Amino acid sequence: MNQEFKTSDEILQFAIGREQESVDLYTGLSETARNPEMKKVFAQFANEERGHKKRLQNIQSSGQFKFTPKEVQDIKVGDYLVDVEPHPGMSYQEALIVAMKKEKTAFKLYSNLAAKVSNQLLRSLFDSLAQEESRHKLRFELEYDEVVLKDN
Amino acid sequence: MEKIIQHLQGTFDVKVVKKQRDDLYFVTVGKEQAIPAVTYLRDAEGFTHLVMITVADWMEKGVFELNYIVHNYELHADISICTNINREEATMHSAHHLWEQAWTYQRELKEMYGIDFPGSPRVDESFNLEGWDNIPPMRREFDTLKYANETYFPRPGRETHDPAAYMKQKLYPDE
Amino acid sequence: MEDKKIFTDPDLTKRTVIGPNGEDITVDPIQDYFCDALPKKHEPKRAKIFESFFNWARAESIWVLGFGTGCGSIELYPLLTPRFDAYRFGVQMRPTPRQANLMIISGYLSVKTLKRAIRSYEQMQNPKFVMALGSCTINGGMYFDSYNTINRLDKYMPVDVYVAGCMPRPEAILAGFEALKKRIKAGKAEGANLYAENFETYKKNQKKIIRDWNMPDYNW
Amino acid sequence: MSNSNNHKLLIQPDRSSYPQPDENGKMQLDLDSGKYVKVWHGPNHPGVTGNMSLELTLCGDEVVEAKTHVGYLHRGFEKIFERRTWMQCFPTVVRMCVPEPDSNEYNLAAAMEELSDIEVPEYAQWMRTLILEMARITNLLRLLPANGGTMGLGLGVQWGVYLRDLILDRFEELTGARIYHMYIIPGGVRGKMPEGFKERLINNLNAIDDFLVRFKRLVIDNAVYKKRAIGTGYIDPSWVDKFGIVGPNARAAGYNRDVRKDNPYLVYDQLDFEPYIDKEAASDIYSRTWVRFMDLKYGVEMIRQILDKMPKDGEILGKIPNALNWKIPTGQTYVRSESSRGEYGFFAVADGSEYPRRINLRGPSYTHAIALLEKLLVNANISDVSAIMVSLATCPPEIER
Amino acid sequence: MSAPSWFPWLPVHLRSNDNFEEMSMKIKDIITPFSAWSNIVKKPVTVKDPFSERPGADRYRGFHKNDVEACIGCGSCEAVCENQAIDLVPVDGIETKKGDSGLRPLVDYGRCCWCALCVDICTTGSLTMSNEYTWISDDPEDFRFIPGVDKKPWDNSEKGWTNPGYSLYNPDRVEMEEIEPDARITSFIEIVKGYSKEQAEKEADRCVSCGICVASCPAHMDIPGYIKAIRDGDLEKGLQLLYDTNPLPEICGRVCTHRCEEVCSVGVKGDALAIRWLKRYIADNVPFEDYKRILGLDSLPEAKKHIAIIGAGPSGISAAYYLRTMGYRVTIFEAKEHPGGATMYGIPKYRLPMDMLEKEIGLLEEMGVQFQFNTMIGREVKFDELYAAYDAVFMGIGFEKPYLIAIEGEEGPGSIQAIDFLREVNEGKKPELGHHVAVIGGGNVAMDAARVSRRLGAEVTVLYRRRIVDMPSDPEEIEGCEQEGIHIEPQTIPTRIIKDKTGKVTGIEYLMAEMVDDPKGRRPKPVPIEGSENVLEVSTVIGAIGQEGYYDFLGTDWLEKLKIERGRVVTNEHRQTSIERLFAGGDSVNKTADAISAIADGHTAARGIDALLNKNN
Repeated sequence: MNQEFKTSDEILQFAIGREQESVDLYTGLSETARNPEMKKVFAQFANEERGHKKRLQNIQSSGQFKFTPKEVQDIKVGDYLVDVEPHPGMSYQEALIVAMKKEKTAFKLYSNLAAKVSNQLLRSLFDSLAQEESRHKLRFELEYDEVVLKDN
Repeated sequence: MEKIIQHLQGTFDVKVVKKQRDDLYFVTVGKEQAIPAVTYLRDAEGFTHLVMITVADWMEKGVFELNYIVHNYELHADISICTNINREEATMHSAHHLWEQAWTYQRELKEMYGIDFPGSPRVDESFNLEGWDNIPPMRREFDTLKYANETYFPRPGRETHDPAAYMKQKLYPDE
Repeated sequence: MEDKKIFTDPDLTKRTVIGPNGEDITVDPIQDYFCDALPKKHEPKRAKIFESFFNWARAESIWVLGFGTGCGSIELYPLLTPRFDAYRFGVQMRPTPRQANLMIISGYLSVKTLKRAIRSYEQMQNPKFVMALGSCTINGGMYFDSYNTINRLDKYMPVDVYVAGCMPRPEAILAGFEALKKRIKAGKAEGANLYAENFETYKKNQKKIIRDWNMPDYNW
Repeated sequence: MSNSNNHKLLIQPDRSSYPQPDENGKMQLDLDSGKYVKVWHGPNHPGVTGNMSLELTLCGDEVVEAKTHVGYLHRGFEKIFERRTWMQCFPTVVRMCVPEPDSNEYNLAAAMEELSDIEVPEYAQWMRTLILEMARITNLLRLLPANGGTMGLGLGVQWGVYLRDLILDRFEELTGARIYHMYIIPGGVRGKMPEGFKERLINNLNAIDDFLVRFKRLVIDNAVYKKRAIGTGYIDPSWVDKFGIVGPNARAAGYNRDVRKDNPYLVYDQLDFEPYIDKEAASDIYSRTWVRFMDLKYGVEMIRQILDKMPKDGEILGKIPNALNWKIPTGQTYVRSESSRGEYGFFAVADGSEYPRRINLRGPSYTHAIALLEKLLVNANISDVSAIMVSLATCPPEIER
Repeated sequence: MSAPSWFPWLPVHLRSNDNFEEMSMKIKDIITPFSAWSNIVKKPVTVKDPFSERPGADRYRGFHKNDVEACIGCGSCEAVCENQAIDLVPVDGIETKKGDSGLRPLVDYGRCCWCALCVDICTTGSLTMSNEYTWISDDPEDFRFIPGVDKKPWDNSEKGWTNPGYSLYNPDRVEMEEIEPDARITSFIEIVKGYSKEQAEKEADRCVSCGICVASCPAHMDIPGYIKAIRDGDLEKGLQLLYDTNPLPEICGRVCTHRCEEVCSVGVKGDALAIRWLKRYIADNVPFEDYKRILGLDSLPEAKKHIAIIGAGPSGISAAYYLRTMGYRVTIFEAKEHPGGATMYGIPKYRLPMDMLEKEIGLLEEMGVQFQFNTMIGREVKFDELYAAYDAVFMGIGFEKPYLIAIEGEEGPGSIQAIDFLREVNEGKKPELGHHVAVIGGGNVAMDAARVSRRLGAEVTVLYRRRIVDMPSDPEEIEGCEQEGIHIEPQTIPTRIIKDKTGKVTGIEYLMAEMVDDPKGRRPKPVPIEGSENVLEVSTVIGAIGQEGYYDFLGTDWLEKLKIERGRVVTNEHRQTSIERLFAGGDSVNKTADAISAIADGHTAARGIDALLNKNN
């Protein structure tokens, strides 16, 4: 992803594209999943991503956004887990791992883009997106810690 | 003391001898034998001091267990002559001729338990209760709490909760 | 009822006598001994200023009837000795109800004592007060389930002051006297009038438990 | 010798016109003849040791017949005991006799410990003996001057009750309450001796010692007291067994009746003391006052002895089962202790449940106040009636419980 | 010397000489009483101001004080009071929760005799007495108050009767002898030997029968009832009380997580009652032949309707027992060949011996419950046939599928899952462990795995991500582990399982962690510290981090209808699932995931089924 970004509009457009990508990914997974409960779980992930997309869209339309640099807790649950490639018979644990990994990659992407770009406005935009992604990752990690690692 | 107990067993048909302490024996004899046994102890064995005449109400067995406790000041020991008398028509021979204070005990037992001691002086006079119209109060079938709640007015406004039942009603009412 | 027989003189029985102008007069000598009239309410009729002065005088000289009805009366001994000295508060023990204006019910009240207590209370003169010591007078205390002691004193005689304690200490009784004084000075200590007003309820409650009532309804 | 001529009045009244008892001692009185006056030496009378009334039939100023009426303080203790578990009886039993509550506590504790064989630790036994002795001198401090009080000499009572109050302060410090200490719990006692308690108690004992000296001068050597006390209320020594007289009244009649010596309990066998016996068995009010005086004197020395001999520290409560569900196996026993008025016994019956089947108190006044007093008052002067009653130290709550 | 007769004031009848000496009226006797006048010079002893100068002694038993926070409303003060002066009343602002009945004592000073037995018996030491003694009022209704709630002037006086050194009940627990730690490691015999008759009665005597434990027991057993039955020596009544709410007292007597002992009021100051061991004492000491007579199982009403139960775990057995007593015909379908579910295959034999299982489950066979072993739903029998053929179905399948540790190198021979490991051991096999085993996880399953592998001769280390205090397993289990030489490494996060070329596990790499508290206030979360790697040489890794449900056997169309949320079946208060005639219970439904909650679910479901079927016809 070495495409240079000049305007904030481009960046937002790119982010919305990525959100739409993950929405399609989850909706696909929810159709193929054999276990009905997993269907519901993926459907819920999907419309969570839609929420993110909608938020980016109204940032784009209103043109202004506020960015408060709040340090988001990172409990690094997902860092050492083995990657899982999505397959229809996934269990809830695997679904959470997939979601965590995806959010982590998105976070890494935005943070090194923010480092590369020079314009101050654009960097703060990228940082806010990165922060947004890390908050999603935290939500999945907390869920994993609560449900899967109950006894550990 | 064992010698005295043997004498007692020899002269009267002693049913049960229970040694509570080495200076306290409970000797159960028949109803007719009680007063003669006490007289024998007083005159022949030196048990000159009548400690008390008292009663234990065994409602389940339907008997009053009458106890004459006598004390010997030389041996510093007590013997209690116990005898079971029927609860319904409770009468007992009077012992007022043995000791001067015996009639007081018998008067109280008549009022409190309804045991009649024919011939005992002033046995029918009221001892503790004035104008009592109920059954003798110390009998076990007399329920003192019920009587107190009916006769004297307990102050209203008191109700308690059992912790277990209250927690059930609060935390898991329908289970 | 055999006690009554001993008291009465042979010639005390009711009899009818022919009067001077020929009509019959029934003579009941017993009336000479007992008066059956019921107590009346005596409203304080003096002017306010005088009345408060009288109340002050009554409050400062409380004469207690020396009748220890219950176990609390053993704590009245120290009040008479120099150590707690109730005399400096104007409190003094009097042997007869005629000269007393405060009756201390010092704990539980058995039926037999209640009869004597009622009689003594009724013989006391009008501004009379009652102090109840201990928990037995409030709700039966330790003998709430006994067949011979009353549970609530206010059912049998009007009570002015309650002192808590299972046997209140001498200092608590002295504090009780202070509280009684305040109540008298405030003019609220109208126990006698209260007794006269609902005389029937008091008498009904008393007669419910004192069955051999061989004295007049109100002992003047 | 009959009681009347013993009353050494210089001029004996002419008794010929007075009714004489018939051959078996019964008085034949014709009450309707108007020669007699019936007087109630009633429950409300300063000269009475508690609520007990005497129905006196007087001929002139001499009592011809006396009947004791009790029941004014009857609370039905033995009935409410049957509704309380064994441990719940412990606070109830202390209310039985007001002037000396601790004998009740000890008797109940001893009965329960004997029936369910619990061993009381050494320190607790010493503390119990100390409490019983302190209770004895508390009651004697009220009773001894009362003898003078009934003859109008109230000053002794003022001194006595003041000193009694000092001892009550010590009780309050040690046990947490003034009169009803509830300290001797079945199984042991409820607290250790607070520091500084021993010194304060010894000061009080010294105060009592010089009270004794002053009291002897005030009452015992008092001419008026001697004149009235000597000779009145004479108990014939032969009556002691017939009426079951115990305690100081029997010791005044020359008999050695003291449970602490006869059947020693607690740690009395480790204490050396000698109960005072009136050798020439004068056995009248004066001699009984003497016996009580010496009791008080020896009582004070006994407490000093206990304070020296008792162990400094130790366990206060033995192994007792859970107080809420303490079941005592079936059995019955009679335990006794020496209260200031004589042998004070408990007859306790247990039927294996949590509730006592029967607890019956044998108080010394049961015989003194009714059978003995009614016999003593015959031919006594009306002014001596309350003196005789107080000299017998009757305490009505023991009689009717 | 005698007074001369000319004394003018001597009364006439005393004048004649002869009687005067007898009267010993000496001059000294007339003078000495005047010595009392010497008191005039003495200082008066009057107490100047009796109202403030004489406070109660340090130990004085005055008016009550109560520390309302410490008080748990257990009511033992009300039980000991002989005047019934104390009532337990609800207080607004104090809500009822587990371990606190929410009631507070109201003291009626129209009854109290200030004996302080309530202070001595108070299990939490919250009720004390101040040394205040003056309370005067002209209204008798005043003399009732809730100490600590109604503000009173003596609320903060320090002096007064506080809880003295002794206590009216025995706070220490009766010692239960167990096998020595070093003897335990060599065998699988049961560690806890059980109470003798005299020990049990002594322990049962400590109970103050307050009943606070009943609410925190998931099955709400009548614990004070059967402890009283032990005290009275009436074990038959005790057994009836047990079976009213719990058909597996032997199992619960050994492996229950005894939440009741955590809230036992005696345990606040002393040791809690050994409720679990007392329950076991009853079940051990009633001869099995009399069970049917005592529980009235001989004449059961027959064959109204027919119920199917999937899974013979504790919830299935409990549902079967109660349905059978209600008169239904019950068939249990069990996938494995022995009944018992997690209690059979999950719990090792040194905690729960085999004969206890057979004894209890054997009772069900005698009651006429048919068992069909080795019949897994979805394999031998289809769920839709079952649902159609039976009037109602109860599903108690528990959590079969273990969560993977999901770290690198987890697959392959060296690392196994704790549930499979424990099942093999219980089936009698002896899996090869090597010299050192690492167990990942901190729950009861992890503890069992560790202690079983210890018994198979291996060195054991337990790696747990959080602190020891967060470990969900029983404190006794952790203590048992330490006694048996198993050391526990808290705050360690496994990152990689190291294998040699042949694929054999040689070690496990883990990071240390530091605790970070959770924004929503839940348990603090361990966060790995970068660079704090260290390695532990182990021959086997056993994963025991948790299990999840496995419902695929129902088939997709039933799964559509069944509402599942985060791995657990959603049920209403009758344990009825979203499918009308299907009830569910046990680990797959409740959060607490232990035997007693499973039994409680079975009982609730049985009542739910009964209500449903009666409502229908």
